[in-house]
Amino acid sequence: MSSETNQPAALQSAPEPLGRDDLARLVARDIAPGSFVNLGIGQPTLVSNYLTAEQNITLHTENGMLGMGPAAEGDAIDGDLINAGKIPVTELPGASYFHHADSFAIMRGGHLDICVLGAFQVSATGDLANWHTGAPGAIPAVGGAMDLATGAKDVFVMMTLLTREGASKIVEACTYPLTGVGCVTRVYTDKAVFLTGPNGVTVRETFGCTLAELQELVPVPLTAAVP
Amino acid sequence: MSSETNQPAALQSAPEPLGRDDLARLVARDIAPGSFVNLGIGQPTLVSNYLTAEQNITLHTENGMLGMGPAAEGDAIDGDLINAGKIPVTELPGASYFHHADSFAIMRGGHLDICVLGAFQVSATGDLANWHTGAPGAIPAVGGAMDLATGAKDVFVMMTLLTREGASKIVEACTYPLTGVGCVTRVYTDKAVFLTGPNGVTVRETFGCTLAELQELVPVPLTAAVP
Amino acid sequence: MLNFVDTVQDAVAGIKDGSTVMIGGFGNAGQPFELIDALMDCGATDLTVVNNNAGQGDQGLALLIRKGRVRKMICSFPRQSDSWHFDAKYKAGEIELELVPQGNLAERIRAAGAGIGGFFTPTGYGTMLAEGKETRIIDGRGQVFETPLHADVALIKALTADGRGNLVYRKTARNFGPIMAAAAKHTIVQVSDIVPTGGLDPENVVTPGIYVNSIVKVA
Amino acid sequence: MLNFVDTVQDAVAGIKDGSTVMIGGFGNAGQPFELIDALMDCGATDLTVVNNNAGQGDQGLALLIRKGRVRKMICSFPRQSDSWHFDAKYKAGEIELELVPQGNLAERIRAAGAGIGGFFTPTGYGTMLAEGKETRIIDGRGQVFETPLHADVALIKALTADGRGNLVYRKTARNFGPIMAAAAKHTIVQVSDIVPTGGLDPENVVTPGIYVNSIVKVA
Repeated sequence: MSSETNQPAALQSAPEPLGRDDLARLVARDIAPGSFVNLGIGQPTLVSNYLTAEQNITLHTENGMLGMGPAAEGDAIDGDLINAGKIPVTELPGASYFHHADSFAIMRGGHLDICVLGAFQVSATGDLANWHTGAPGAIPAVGGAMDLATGAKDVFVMMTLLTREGASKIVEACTYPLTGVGCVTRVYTDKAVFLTGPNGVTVRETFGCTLAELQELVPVPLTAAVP
Repeated sequence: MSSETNQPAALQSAPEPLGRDDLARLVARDIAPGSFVNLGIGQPTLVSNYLTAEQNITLHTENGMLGMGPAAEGDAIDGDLINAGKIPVTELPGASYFHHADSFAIMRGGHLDICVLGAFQVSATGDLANWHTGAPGAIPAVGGAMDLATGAKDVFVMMTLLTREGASKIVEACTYPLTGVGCVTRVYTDKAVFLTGPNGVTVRETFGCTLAELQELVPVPLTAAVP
Repeated sequence: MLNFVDTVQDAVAGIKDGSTVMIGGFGNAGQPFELIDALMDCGATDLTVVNNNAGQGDQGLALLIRKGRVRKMICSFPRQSDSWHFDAKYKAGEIELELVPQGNLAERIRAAGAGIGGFFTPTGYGTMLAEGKETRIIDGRGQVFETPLHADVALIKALTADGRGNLVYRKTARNFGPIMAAAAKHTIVQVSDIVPTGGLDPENVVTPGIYVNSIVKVA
Repeated sequence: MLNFVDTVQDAVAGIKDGSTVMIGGFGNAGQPFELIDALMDCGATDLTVVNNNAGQGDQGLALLIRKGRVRKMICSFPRQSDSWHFDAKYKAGEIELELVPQGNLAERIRAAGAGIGGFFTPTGYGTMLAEGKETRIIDGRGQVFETPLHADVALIKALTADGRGNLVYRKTARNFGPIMAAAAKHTIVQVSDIVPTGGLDPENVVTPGIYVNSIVKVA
């Protein structure tokens, strides 16, 4: 395939790679109004900074709450009101509390519209590896990652496209231990937004590179997404 | 075996067969203080009339309540507050409401100390038949009977010993469709109290008959229970 | 997506022929009569209905059955003193019955909402209601494999909703409402009262709004 | 049988060596520190502990682990920035770890309380945490068979108990308390407040008293 046929003029939507905050802003903008969303620990938490009141998004935290508000500060800090990262948070009007089995029933029963997770690797068919390096001596810890990966209607990943060593985190098959099989639907990276699924990887937009340049970095076939 | 060896002097505890109310009084007296109890529809409901405040019994109704009080009368009748027999009831202090899955989790998880059920037949090993005659054309209806039979720590049956035709309802093997296998621990009848289990049937007390006379009526081997 | 609709007719308008419809209530407590009446008027037919019973007297689910809209009942206790409409249809061979022990019914509905693919339970083991089902012995007890019970639509009744669709119920009318709300693709709720968001204590919400799609206030 | 006891020492006195002990809490929220301290003082050892984590900092479960009382942890998230006592024991090979996805942990605890013999779930399918486990394809999805998680004792923290042992919790400190109370043979609860029977609204009770054995008020 020539890069011409692969690169509609509109595909490159930013002249430079996106920073973490710009990426979070983009993810936030892509969340449909009225959605119920779980934001994973770490980079995905940034997304909450860019959700607007008009979007009317309800945030879920797996330790037993819908309607989670921003991080708590000062006198609002309450040890009984924390998020899945064990950070003190606040409660919005219309919130609800429930126990752990009920909370995970929300996740596992397919009721969350979107979860946003970090990742070590995502495969061409949407396999996710984000919980364990598998290194000898590493202490594994999984938390709710597997439940989110298999339970949410859409699983968005946020990550840099490349490791510090320059290897693509989008791979033909994950070498790290899997979190879930074929579960990721969309990958937001500093260089591009990828759509993943049973038919392989398509590119929705690129940031500071052409599709051909992106293809140089990523070891799986890329095509432009049909808008 | 001679009837002498089978009939300790103390076994006959009443000179006449017991009526329904006397039987209900006996069952009520046998329920340990502090127990959580489910009383089935029909004859078992009578037991509630004889529970004392000192016994501190908590009644469960499978349609979603612990702490059920007596039947409601007059202005206390509330269509939203009914028991499993769909009779309006009342709420005692310390009651709680829950949904159906949580209510049956109480039953199925082995948390009820005792349920008291009616029966068509009980087998020598404690099989219970109480939900369906199996007659051609009969419309079956099971409700919570199977959950109670398999879930409660002790399953007490209340019934007349004989059918209208004079046949024993304690049988070698049930001919009616089963409700549960090996679940009945005790059978209260007008003529005797039987203990059932994997080792067969023992008799705790008789009403208006000797053990030998009782044995004439019941087609499974009976022995006196060790007090 | 949550919608507050003005009439029960609007609430049920999207229900298609052939749908599986869960209807809350145990006897008449918690039964959403007005939504059922609207379902009757909207004409949807060939329905599979999940309810604990198969209708009482001459109202609600009983009428839906009498009018021949229900192809199949999934329930635990169809036969009652006043279940004459079901009884007649059943004896005429005009309605299918899947009889489920009440606890299995509740747990199967709960499993659907919770994403469970199936579970083993001692209830029903060794009985005719387990015939043809997979069984296994677990920790010395015979157990039966039961599957989740999903629905296209749930019609339930609650006491109060807030602006987020959070629900609370009243006494034993709670019964199947919370688990059916979670098991259906589209949950329609009739309530006695709607309060502004923030009007329900977050500690006391029984059904979180995530499980609710349409709310209609019924006087 | 429900007992109100005067001290945390009395509350935990019956816990035997080798017990499986569920401990409520997610991080520090809902963690019953005073009961854990009493468990430490009572000397029970060779414990299997079920908790979401494996202790934080230098208190509660972390100390119990440091003192070598815990033979095995069943948890979802042992490794944290301040899990140094667990980390050291694990690297020294002095503690066994059963790592369970958090939702499977919750559902297995719930299954024990609800009398479920086992269930299939998509969570973990195709991952190393499903290795050696039974799997099956249900409705096109790979699923893993998971078993109930029972305990001898649960130590949990609630906000308020009434005279019947009914409990309510506070915010996200509710977490594992309700399901652990149902899964353990003997449930011990520390509360901030005890009110007379009738002092909790029956609509708002989260854990019914049937699941509670011992209650101790902790100032």
